[in-house]
Amino acid sequence: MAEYLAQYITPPWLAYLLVALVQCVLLLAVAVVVAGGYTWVERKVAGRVQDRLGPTRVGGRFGWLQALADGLKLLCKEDLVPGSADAMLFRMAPYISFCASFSVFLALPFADGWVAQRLDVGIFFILAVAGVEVFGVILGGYASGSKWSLFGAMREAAQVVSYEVPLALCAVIPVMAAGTMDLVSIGQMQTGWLSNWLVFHDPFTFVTFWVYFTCATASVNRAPFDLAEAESELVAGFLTEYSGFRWSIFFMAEYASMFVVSGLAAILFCGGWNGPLPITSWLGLTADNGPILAFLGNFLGACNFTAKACLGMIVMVWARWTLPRLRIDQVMTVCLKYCVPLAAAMLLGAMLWTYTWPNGLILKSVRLLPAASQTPAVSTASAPGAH
Amino acid sequence: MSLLTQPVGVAHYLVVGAVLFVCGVICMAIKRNGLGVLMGIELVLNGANLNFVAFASPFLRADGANAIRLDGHVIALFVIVLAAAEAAVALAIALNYYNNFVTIDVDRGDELKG
Amino acid sequence: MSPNSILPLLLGLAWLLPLASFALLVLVGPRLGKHGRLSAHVATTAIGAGFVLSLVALVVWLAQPAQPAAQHEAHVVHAPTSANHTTDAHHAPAAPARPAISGDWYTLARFGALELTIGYYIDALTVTMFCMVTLIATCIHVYSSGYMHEELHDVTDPLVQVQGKPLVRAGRYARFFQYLSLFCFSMLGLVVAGNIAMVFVFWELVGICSYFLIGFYRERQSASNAANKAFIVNRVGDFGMIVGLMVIWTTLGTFSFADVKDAEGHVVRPGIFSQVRPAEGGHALIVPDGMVKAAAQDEVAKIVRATPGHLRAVAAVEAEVPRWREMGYGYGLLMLAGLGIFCGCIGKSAQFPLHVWLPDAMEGPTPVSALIHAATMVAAGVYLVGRFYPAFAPEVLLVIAYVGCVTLFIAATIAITATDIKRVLAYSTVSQLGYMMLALGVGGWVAGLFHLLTHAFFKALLFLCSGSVIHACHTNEMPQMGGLWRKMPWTAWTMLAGCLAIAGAGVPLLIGLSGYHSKDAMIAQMLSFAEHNPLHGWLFYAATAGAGVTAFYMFRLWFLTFAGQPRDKHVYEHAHESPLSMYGPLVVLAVLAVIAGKIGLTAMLEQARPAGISEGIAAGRELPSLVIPAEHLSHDNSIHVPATLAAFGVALVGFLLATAFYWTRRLDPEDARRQFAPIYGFLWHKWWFDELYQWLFVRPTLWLADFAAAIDRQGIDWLADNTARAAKAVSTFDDWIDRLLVDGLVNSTARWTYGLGLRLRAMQTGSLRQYVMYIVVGTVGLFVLIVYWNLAIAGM
Amino acid sequence: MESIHWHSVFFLIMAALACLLALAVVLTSNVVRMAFYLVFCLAAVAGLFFLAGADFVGAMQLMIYVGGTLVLLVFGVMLTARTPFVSMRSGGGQWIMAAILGGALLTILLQAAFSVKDWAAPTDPQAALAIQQPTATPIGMGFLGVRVDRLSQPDPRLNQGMSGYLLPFEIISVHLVVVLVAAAYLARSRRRSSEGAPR
Repeated sequence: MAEYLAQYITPPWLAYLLVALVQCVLLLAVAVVVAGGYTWVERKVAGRVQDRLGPTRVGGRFGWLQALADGLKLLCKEDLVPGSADAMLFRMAPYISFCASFSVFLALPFADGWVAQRLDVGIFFILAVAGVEVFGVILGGYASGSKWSLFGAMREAAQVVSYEVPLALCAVIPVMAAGTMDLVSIGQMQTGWLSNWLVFHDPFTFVTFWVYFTCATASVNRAPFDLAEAESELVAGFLTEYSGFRWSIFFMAEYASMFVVSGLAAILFCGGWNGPLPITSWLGLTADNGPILAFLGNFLGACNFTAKACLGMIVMVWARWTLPRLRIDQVMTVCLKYCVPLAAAMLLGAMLWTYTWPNGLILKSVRLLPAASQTPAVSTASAPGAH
Repeated sequence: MSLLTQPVGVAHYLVVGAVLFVCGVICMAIKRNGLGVLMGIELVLNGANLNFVAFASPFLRADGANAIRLDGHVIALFVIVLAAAEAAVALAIALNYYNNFVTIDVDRGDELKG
Repeated sequence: MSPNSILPLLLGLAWLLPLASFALLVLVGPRLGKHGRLSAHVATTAIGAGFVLSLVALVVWLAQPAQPAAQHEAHVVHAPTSANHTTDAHHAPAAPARPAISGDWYTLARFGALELTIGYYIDALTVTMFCMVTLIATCIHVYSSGYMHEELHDVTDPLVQVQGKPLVRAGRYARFFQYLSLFCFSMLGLVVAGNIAMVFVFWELVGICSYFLIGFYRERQSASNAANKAFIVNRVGDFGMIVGLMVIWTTLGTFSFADVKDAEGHVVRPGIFSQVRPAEGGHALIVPDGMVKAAAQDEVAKIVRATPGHLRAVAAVEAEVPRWREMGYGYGLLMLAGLGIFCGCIGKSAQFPLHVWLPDAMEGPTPVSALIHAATMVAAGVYLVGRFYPAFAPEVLLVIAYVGCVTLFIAATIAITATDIKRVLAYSTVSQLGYMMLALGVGGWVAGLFHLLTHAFFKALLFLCSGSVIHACHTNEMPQMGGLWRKMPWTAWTMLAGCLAIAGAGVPLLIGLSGYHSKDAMIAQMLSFAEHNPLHGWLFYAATAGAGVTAFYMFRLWFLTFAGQPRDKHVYEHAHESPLSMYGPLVVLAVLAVIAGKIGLTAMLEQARPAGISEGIAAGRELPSLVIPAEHLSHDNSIHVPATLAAFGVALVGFLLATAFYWTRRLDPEDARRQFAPIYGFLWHKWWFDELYQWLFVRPTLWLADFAAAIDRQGIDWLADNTARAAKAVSTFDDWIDRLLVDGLVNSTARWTYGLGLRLRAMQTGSLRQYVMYIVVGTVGLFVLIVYWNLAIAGM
Repeated sequence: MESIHWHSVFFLIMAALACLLALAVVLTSNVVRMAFYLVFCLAAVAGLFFLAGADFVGAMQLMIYVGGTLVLLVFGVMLTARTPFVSMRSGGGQWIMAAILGGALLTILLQAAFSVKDWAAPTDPQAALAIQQPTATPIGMGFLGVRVDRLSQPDPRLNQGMSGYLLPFEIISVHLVVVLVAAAYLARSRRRSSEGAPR
């Protein structure tokens, strides 16, 4: 798109800048909307799970505008900094978290080519940057000068550093099956039927998917792994001293992270923007039929992807209101005694499987579309979003 | 400023690496906090890593064919990994130190001085 | 088991039991019972068991079946010609010829051909001696357990003054029995020994034991002097014995008495006896090949030089040996060997001129005197002469006879004047030993050893009786005694039996006490010898006269001690009969002293008679006229009857004189003493022997020692001192160099290193951050150095 | 007017960030802030890696350093700080000494950096803008023992050494395992042994 604009706008860097700004705003919007929407979704789901209604007043019968009202309320709150806090770090911490979460969106493809910056090591980048988020949490907890915060931060540090290991191991398995770390390529590989999804690539990836989702839940501090903000023990953990806008930024970061890990699960295991059925190819919405149709196809794909990610988030919410919180030692036990060995075993198994049947056992034979056999690397040059 | 219009070379990266390195050394030399010393070490390692990566790039130098290419990357990777291991061990040592001295001040650890 | 295997076992056990007792007493003696009282039981049990074992051995010996005459017994006298000996043979079991049992228990060491072994040589003589020694030793042990009871507690010795007060010392009861056990072990070892080297070893052990026992009261100057005297005088004799041993070893190549045989019975190496009296020559005395070759070594060298080839030279030499023997080569060596061995016997048996130690040895406790001077130690000399008899040349035998004769006369005369009761007995012993030597020297092998045995019994008896008297009177001096028979009848009557025995009392030609039989046999042999060698006839007369003197002094002793009126009331009042443990052995020994002549000892000894001497000994080379008659010739009535009558008569005269002097007091001893004052003085001073030796040997020796000491101090010490001083000076200089230069160098290096280390130590501040600084400084310095180095290279 | 060289611009931004944050690490005495500055310094260095075409290394830097190592460090800071925001100040003399030495070292390094002419800049101004080649796959192949980037080695003698990094990779893997086990052992609680009586 930037190259396209550069033909009309001088100097060319202005075009690049413009494009970058547009993409940033779009992504920011996604992140904020996702966060806002999900505060409402979470309340509604919680209400249903607990056999009550949830928000009903603001914005009509379903309380549509509850999230907006919450946001306004938070913006209006006084920005407090405790006297014993390290003021600079205290103020910086939420932004670090949010920056990290937001930066992840840079490499997250929403559809074929719909990605702010396509990276050769996309999955790797996402995992790396997502790991930085925890740094904000820790700093915030530490800088608050409160023991509840400090405890929460320490729990966060221990938990996240531990869960990064199985998470990365689980991410490696589909990467190995796909043969690339480029998320766009991975998504393209799963074009077609449901059977092309990597979660059905072999038994090991199937198991890995569940392990991945567990670890992802833990790494974004969602219940039942939300030890860092365990309100029944630590008041609110690292969030104790935060209020108003900074508090909401932490929350946005958390919801963004949830979206990212769910989206990552969708891309790595569940076909990304490719549906269970090859609807776009049935409708002819492919790059072969011109940019407009391709754009429409991609739009459908983006919706598909968002839906999958949201489904993942809803599952997380569901789990939160269903399962009791674990103790910290149980959290670590789940990670070190179950997830890590399981992930390692799956890695080994997937490796052997791939080594034994490099072209897949049965799934390849039932592929319906010749386009699916296209090598991923070729399509990178002409991404549909580039016109 | 010519730098805004001229391409940068290995030397520029080396300058940054040198600054990081020297900062790390000074950090090691004057921080009394043991973890500060560790951070100085990380800085030193990063300065060195920067040099490796710079030497690896064939586009940053006049004689691109002489770039060490992937070797630099691999060595940088090794350094990063070993730095992580070193950090783990150093942290363990620091914790033991703290258990024994009830402080992390490295100046207190001079019981074996001559 | 055959006697050949069981006899060594029995006798070896009997021999080693006292050693076990000794070892036990050495280790735990003083702790056995209160003050070591049980040590007496231990020692007595050991020697008593030895006696039982010896008796068993005797039974085994007598019961063994007759064997075909072997190398050793060529001629056995079965039919004594005299009536006396017919009766003897009646009592004695008719024992056929039996060879000696010889062998080795243990080989100590082997140096080339020299083999030192613990061996045994068992014949009838050995067995008899074992019985005799163990019996007497048992009696003496029992006796000692009573006699030495003073040693059970602290002893006050009035004879030793320490700072004006009598010495008080701890009792040595256990130690006494420990010595006794060792002594018995030594004596039995000597008797059982199978080779001359082992004999020598135990010979010396006996000597050292006698040294210990004579010096038992070592705090007394006289006792320690006597012990030293006994030991040193014995050394003189032993020197001769060593010479004899060297001659035997170098010429015969063996120490063993009997042939050394291998398992099949083949002779591996001929013993001394079979070399000197080979069986193929009818056991006639010949000079062994070894001695001939040794004496003719110049001739041998000539032949060897002239004959090429080792084997041929050996054959040539062997061929020449008979001719050389005819020429007389080697006879001197044979005589030298015999004289050497006899020298040892002179020392041990206190023969003239080495008799001086024995009377002084009376300083020891009386049981010791009995044991040493009656039964065992002095008997060892006679025993060795008897044992080594086959190897003595006739000339040597003549020397033995003369020495014995002189000894018996001198000792008998000295005994007349002695007043110390034990000294009288001591000289009597010397005299009797002279008798035995004389008898052996004139060919009376059985007679001499027979007298050895009987004398052992009655002399032990006499000594123990005297000990009993001394125990009762606390004095040795006979003039202070008298009339004691009323106070101590057991002692008196047993001692009378001993006196009668030694004097040779009996019914002439019919029966008598033990001394009568043995002395009778000896005198008869002397008469026989005198008839064959008129030149040496005075030996017989001296001996006969000696018999009279013997009777005189023995009864003088008895009368002075027991008969008449008490001369010292104080002594008499305190006298008392000894306990049963003391007079019990007296009775046993008295019985033996009475009957020992008739219990078959001669028959027993006849079994052991060395081969080749029963028919007399042929004349030697140096004294061709000398004839040593066969012993059985003396049993002929023509010799036996006159000898018996002469001896008995002379003894009777002696007895009557003693009676007249000391009992009936018809003659006044004082009168006689005045009348024969010079002779009395001469005898009283023991023929001036001690003084003579003092002048002849002791003084020059001391003078020589002083001279040597002076040379040592003036010359050698000066030399040594100055050498040492010079060495010290050199070493001082060395030390100075060492300290100044070497140590200085080392020390300064060390100090420098140490100082440097001290200074460098400050560098290790323990401050981590400072080390970082050092690293940076080092890096910068290195860089600068390299830059300048490059510049320098570029500049060049 | 020469066109702006965007690579240089981003380099300058990142380099300035890195240097300033490194200086901030040195100058601040609050250890938590040090960690904070260090994170961004290292992130800036990761950006420099991206700029130098080492995107895999850059991602690695972010993931391991920023996400792992520094979290560990902050963890350590939390465990060892007796009071919040602990600071241990060093004496002025030490600062001066360190500054002098650091200056000397920096001088040497800068002198070395500019001592080679070929290192100064590429001759072609557009060279740095060339399409970045992917590095993840070649690095992976290198770890497995195949040097795909050196298949056409101009010097045949060097071909023999082109066996890749399989062995170092394995060694470092094992090394990591050992180090982690050892670190866990070192840092473990000693409470059990101090209680005395076993079981």
